Amino acid sequence: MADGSATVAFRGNRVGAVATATERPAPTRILAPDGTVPDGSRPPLPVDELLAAFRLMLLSRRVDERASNLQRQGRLGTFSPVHGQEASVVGSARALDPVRDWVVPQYRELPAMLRHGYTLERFFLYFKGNPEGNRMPDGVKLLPYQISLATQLPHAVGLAWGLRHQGLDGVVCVYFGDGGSSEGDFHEACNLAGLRRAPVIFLLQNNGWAISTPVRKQTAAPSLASRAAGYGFPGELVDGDDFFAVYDATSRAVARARAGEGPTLIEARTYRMGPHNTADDPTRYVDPAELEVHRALDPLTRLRAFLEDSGVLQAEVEERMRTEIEQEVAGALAAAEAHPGPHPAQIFDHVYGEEPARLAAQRRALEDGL
Amino acid sequence: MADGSATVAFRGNRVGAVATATERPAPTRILAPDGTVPDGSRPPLPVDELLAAFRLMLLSRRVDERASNLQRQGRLGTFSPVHGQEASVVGSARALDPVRDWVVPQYRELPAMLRHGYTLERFFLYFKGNPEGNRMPDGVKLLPYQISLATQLPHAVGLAWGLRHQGLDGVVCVYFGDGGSSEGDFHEACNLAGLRRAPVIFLLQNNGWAISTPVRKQTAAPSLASRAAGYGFPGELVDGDDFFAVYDATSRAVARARAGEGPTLIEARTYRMGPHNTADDPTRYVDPAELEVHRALDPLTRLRAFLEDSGVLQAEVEERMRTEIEQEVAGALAAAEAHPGPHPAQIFDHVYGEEPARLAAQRRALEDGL
Amino acid sequence: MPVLNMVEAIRATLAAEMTRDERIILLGQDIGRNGGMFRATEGLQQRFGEDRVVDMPLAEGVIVGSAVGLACSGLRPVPEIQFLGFASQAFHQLEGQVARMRFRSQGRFPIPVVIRAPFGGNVRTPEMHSDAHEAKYANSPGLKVVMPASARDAKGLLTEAIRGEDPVLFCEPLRGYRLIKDEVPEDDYATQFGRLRTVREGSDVTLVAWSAAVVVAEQAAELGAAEGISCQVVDLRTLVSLDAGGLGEAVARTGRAVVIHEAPLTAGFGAEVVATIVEEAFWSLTAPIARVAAPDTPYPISSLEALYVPSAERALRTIRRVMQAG
Amino acid sequence: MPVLNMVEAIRATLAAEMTRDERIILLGQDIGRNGGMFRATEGLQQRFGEDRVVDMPLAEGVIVGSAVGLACSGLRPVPEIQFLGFASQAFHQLEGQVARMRFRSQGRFPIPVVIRAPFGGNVRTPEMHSDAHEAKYANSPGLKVVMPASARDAKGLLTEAIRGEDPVLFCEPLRGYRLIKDEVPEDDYATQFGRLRTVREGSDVTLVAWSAAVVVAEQAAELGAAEGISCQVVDLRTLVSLDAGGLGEAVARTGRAVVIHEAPLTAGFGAEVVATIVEEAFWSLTAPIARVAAPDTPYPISSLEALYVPSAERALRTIRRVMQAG
Ligand SMILES: Cc1ncc(C[n+]2csc(CCOP(=O)(O)OP(=O)(O)O)c2C)c(N)n1
Ligand SMILES: Cc1ncc(C[n+]2csc(CCOP(=O)(O)OP(=O)(O)O)c2C)c(N)n1
Ligand SMILES: [Mg+2]
Ligand SMILES: [Mg+2]
Repeated sequence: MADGSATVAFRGNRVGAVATATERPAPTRILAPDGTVPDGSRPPLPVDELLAAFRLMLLSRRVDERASNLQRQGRLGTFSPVHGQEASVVGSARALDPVRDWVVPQYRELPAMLRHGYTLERFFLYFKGNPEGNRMPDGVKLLPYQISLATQLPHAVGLAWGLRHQGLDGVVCVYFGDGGSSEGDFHEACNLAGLRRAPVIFLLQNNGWAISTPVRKQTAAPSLASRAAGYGFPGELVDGDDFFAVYDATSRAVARARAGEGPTLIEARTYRMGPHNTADDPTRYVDPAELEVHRALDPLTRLRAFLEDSGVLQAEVEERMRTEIEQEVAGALAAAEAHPGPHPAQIFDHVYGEEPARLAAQRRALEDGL
Repeated sequence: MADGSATVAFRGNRVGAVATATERPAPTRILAPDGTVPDGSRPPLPVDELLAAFRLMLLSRRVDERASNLQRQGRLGTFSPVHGQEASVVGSARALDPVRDWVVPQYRELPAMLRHGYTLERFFLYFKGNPEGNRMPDGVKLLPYQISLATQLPHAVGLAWGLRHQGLDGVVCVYFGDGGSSEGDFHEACNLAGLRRAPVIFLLQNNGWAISTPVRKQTAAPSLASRAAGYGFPGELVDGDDFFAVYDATSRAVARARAGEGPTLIEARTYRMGPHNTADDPTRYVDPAELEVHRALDPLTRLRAFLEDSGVLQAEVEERMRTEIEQEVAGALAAAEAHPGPHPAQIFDHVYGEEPARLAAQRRALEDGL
Repeated sequence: MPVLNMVEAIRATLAAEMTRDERIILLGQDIGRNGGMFRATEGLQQRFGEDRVVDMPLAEGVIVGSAVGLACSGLRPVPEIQFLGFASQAFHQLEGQVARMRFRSQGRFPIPVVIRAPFGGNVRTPEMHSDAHEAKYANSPGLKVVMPASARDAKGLLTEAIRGEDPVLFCEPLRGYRLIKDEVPEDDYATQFGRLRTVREGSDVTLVAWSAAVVVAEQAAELGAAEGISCQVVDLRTLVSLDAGGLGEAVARTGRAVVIHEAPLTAGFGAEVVATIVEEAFWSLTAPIARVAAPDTPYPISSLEALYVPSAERALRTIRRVMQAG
Repeated sequence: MPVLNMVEAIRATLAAEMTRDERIILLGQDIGRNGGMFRATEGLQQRFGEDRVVDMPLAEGVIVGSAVGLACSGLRPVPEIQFLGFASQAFHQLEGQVARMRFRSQGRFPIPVVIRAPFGGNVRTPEMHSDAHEAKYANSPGLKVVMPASARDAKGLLTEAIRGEDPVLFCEPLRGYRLIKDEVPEDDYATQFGRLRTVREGSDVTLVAWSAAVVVAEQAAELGAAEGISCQVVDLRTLVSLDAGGLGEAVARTGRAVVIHEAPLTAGFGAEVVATIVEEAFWSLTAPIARVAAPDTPYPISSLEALYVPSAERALRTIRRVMQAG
């Protein structure tokens, strides 16, 4: 050891311990982009379930169009379309049981909220600037829209933990995006969920964008699902434009959670086909060629092809659905537009359960000033 | 498809995509607890490096004892001993080049700071309540102590990125604990580091405890090193009581970072042998049997055994080191005690570069009041 | 009536409320086996089990954020933040979530969450442990901010907080945990928010304070008495809800006011007290209202903190000045 | 002199400073190709490259926190927080780190970081985008808080902020980005902090405001003039450093004061303004100082915001009341 300057490399049982992750894993897929099921398995869903799911996707697409038009006419505020993410949202939402499970939304999951008991009327109310639109109907297991990205993740974990604490068998599915996954709240929530084996599903919709920021500028991770390993629970990457893949992954996650096995992180890789919201101009930053690629993967077209091929969906059936949807949307809009609108003093309502004297005085002053 | 209610499970290319992590990986180890190198390789370090490292570990242990005594006598404030973590701190610090690399400490890494150019005198000053003790000597590449856990991680990433931006080849080594790894700052910092390929080493000392919280209540992750995969860079789990394993892992991380290959997360699994700090009473929560297990893995004893067996260290050499250390500590303490102590108006110094008028008035008022 | 110190009063109240209401669960760092840094939860995990006294990972954001979800599930969590300074890590969850979920959901999701957090100076803690951040939270509508200065009030106000429907930031004075001792009734009582407490009667000047600064105000009043200055001392107790009327009346009685607090001067809650007095009692003022606060610098290292935190002597100098004015 | 709106003035200043000083780099969400939500950084990435105009991941904490490290490395980062409300996610890095690193390191590490963040109401944004949080940062020693109300000042104050050695929270009025337009000198100038600007002379009452509320104050002054009330309007421009002396002098000239701001009343910065006026100009006051602020509720949904944000009409009612007092 006298000439300890030798430079041979160390050897140790290094191999098992080094975690590298450079391979980009392929998402789980059941339904091919052309609507076929390559491995020949028959997705085990009842026909009515398939039609209900398809209808909800159709409705979502239609609301996007309608609401975008209304926004342009100044009849509605800025909102964020679901366009392109219908399989991801509907596939996950329909794997939940609205009677006992909870949905914790971000702001781009309207069909999941509708499926859970939210109403289109409230949707229109909300985007017309009526706070009532963010009050979920009593008994409906839904938290309100969340504007502050990723802050709902700790809520979802607490909610799931609380259900379990009370011996309830509900599961919580919380939605967020590739952008939100960079926030510290994501990490803290996942870590706590792992510790408490909370019955929560982290439904990460990786739609390629956070406003104008592409996901490659959001993270160097080859997959976001891979992060689950660092919290001691499974993560799964699925093709988010494949209704079946999302439905299946969510169903398994629900089963795990219900059985007390804890959380799952699902990364649904999808694509935001529209603008970030109606105030955004994606032509400033989206490569049209990339958009074309994704247009060919449209989740709605894909599911339709499958349903038509399997004989579940006929042209007339879809036509009938469209007519119904049209009426539903028109009815909800009319109801929202007929709504008296918020009373000014509503600014003061629901701030506290027991209103401080100063706030009561401010309320009176406002009312006097009107 | 008419009776779509069949319940056969989906099949898909699920296998590659599901990330589960339940196996508890074994840390990389070079030096066995008895001081032998099982695979027979000769650690490639020069004798003087080995002796310097051993001496620094010895010094650290001695400062812990001295400072704990002084604290009990009321001559020093509350501080956090390194005891048990010497291999982890010294092994990593000595793999850095103080001329170009930076150390970003938490608060339990005194030997790393000393090696980088901090002085024992300042250490005593700081814990005697003199703010000068937290001013790193000019030119020394060290940030001050950080009390707010994990907040230094984003700083380290920014620092590393800034060095690279300016074409400098420095590497930043940032220290933090198993507790700190639960903070959102950890996640946000790692993610940014991966994106910018910042030359930073995240040196996570998993010492088993965050005050009274055992690591099993901190996270359900089988290893904290595994989290690196979720940020697109390597993570490595090493035996933190093995000087060589830590030194080696850090050296390789430095080489990677220097070569522009980006960050590394190193989890050094070690054990806090002493109290959290001098105000803490670990007998309230530490199982004595667990402590005994770790006493047998003492990093200092382990390195000493290796050095003695290899003929690098003789009893007289260690004796001489101890004498020198005793003098060094006594000298530093005497210098700190001879220090005039902070001037009251020092409260106002260094708050701003350009002092607001109101603050200047407050300064005058304080001086008048004295 | 038994004499308790503040930490004993808090511990006893937590135990009593947990016994009364199964929905209450405690969350925090080191609150279980270790009983909390200051023993506020000592013995509670043994008594109520690991499911109701939960050691949390080191992440303030999710300690507060998960409490929001626990509340939505029907529970009444009482999270502890180890030191108020570290509530900054949870600031977005506190001001944006805890405070607003009821409003956002138009009443569907009340958040009956009480966040306990100690703070305050002269206990030789490192940086950030002593910071007085109350003004930031008082400017966060939807939250209530409660700052007891006596053991009796600690019990009454904590009881009220826990039984109420609104989220409360409940700040406890570190230095007072053991030093503040007084008679605490054994019976069940809750102290209404929005009512200040007159700690000492006096006719020349009104000293306004909260939390540990009330003790400083009392000491200053003693010193003043020795010089023939008669100081009234009022303890605000709750910053939100603020007892604006009571404050105005108290100051109207003396015509002079001095506010004392531990936070830095600029935009500290003392400013709100002055503004409220101006609104409520302007015409009775016979001298400018003065503030005694920490300077506009970060909390300093231990050896300098005695100069930083307002002392009775410093308060007295200001009281003298106010008495000479006008 | 060219007339610019505020966002143009800010963009031009960023470009000029980046040209002058290579150490300046911009960080933020969507600031590159997209040019920022409000086009404040439009074209800058093309001009200065991706290394100096950096699109950041969606994590405010590390946008601010990495700026601390970048500053320690010798650079001068100018991070943008997309909306001031989301700076809450970075609150611990702002008040605990950006503000204190110089102090903690005893001068070794100055943090010349300018955090730009828009805020303010009546632009129909969703929750949290409009929140006026300035008081929380003004109560965070070590930070300076700057709030321009004109394009000319936006240039001068931003230049001063970027060239200075201290961390600055630079708040930009969302509604003013395009609506506020004025003459901006082309030459190189920096506007010193700590000096208020007299926007309008007047003799009956002094209106004190900052940021977009200055426009409201000016409108209220117009309305007042129509009724024969002569309003002086002052723009504080920088809350820290506060021009306490200038404020006292301005109010002393009229004897009456009304403060107008967008934040909720309780513990808003208006309280500090009142307290400062009391300290500086008490003897010249002929009526209680009044505050016109948002109510103590969270920022409401768009259809209600016009009632929430102080308007000229609301300010006028208060001005009348103050004129009738005394
Ligand atoms: C904490 C926070 N920071 C910034 C914003 C502004 N903002 C709104 S949406 C958005 C992008 C979100 O991207 P992602 O999470 O991927 O969701 P997506 O919009 O793609 O559904 C940003 C930056 C916000 N709402 N909250
Ligand atoms: C943000 C924050 N929260 C809480 C604390 C209080 N605290 C100080 S040390 C500590 C435990 C730290 O554990 P770890 O990160 O594992 O480091 P170790 O002490 O083991 O070296 C806690 C909770 C703090 N300093 N900062
Ligand atoms: Mg996205
Ligand atoms: Mg530890």
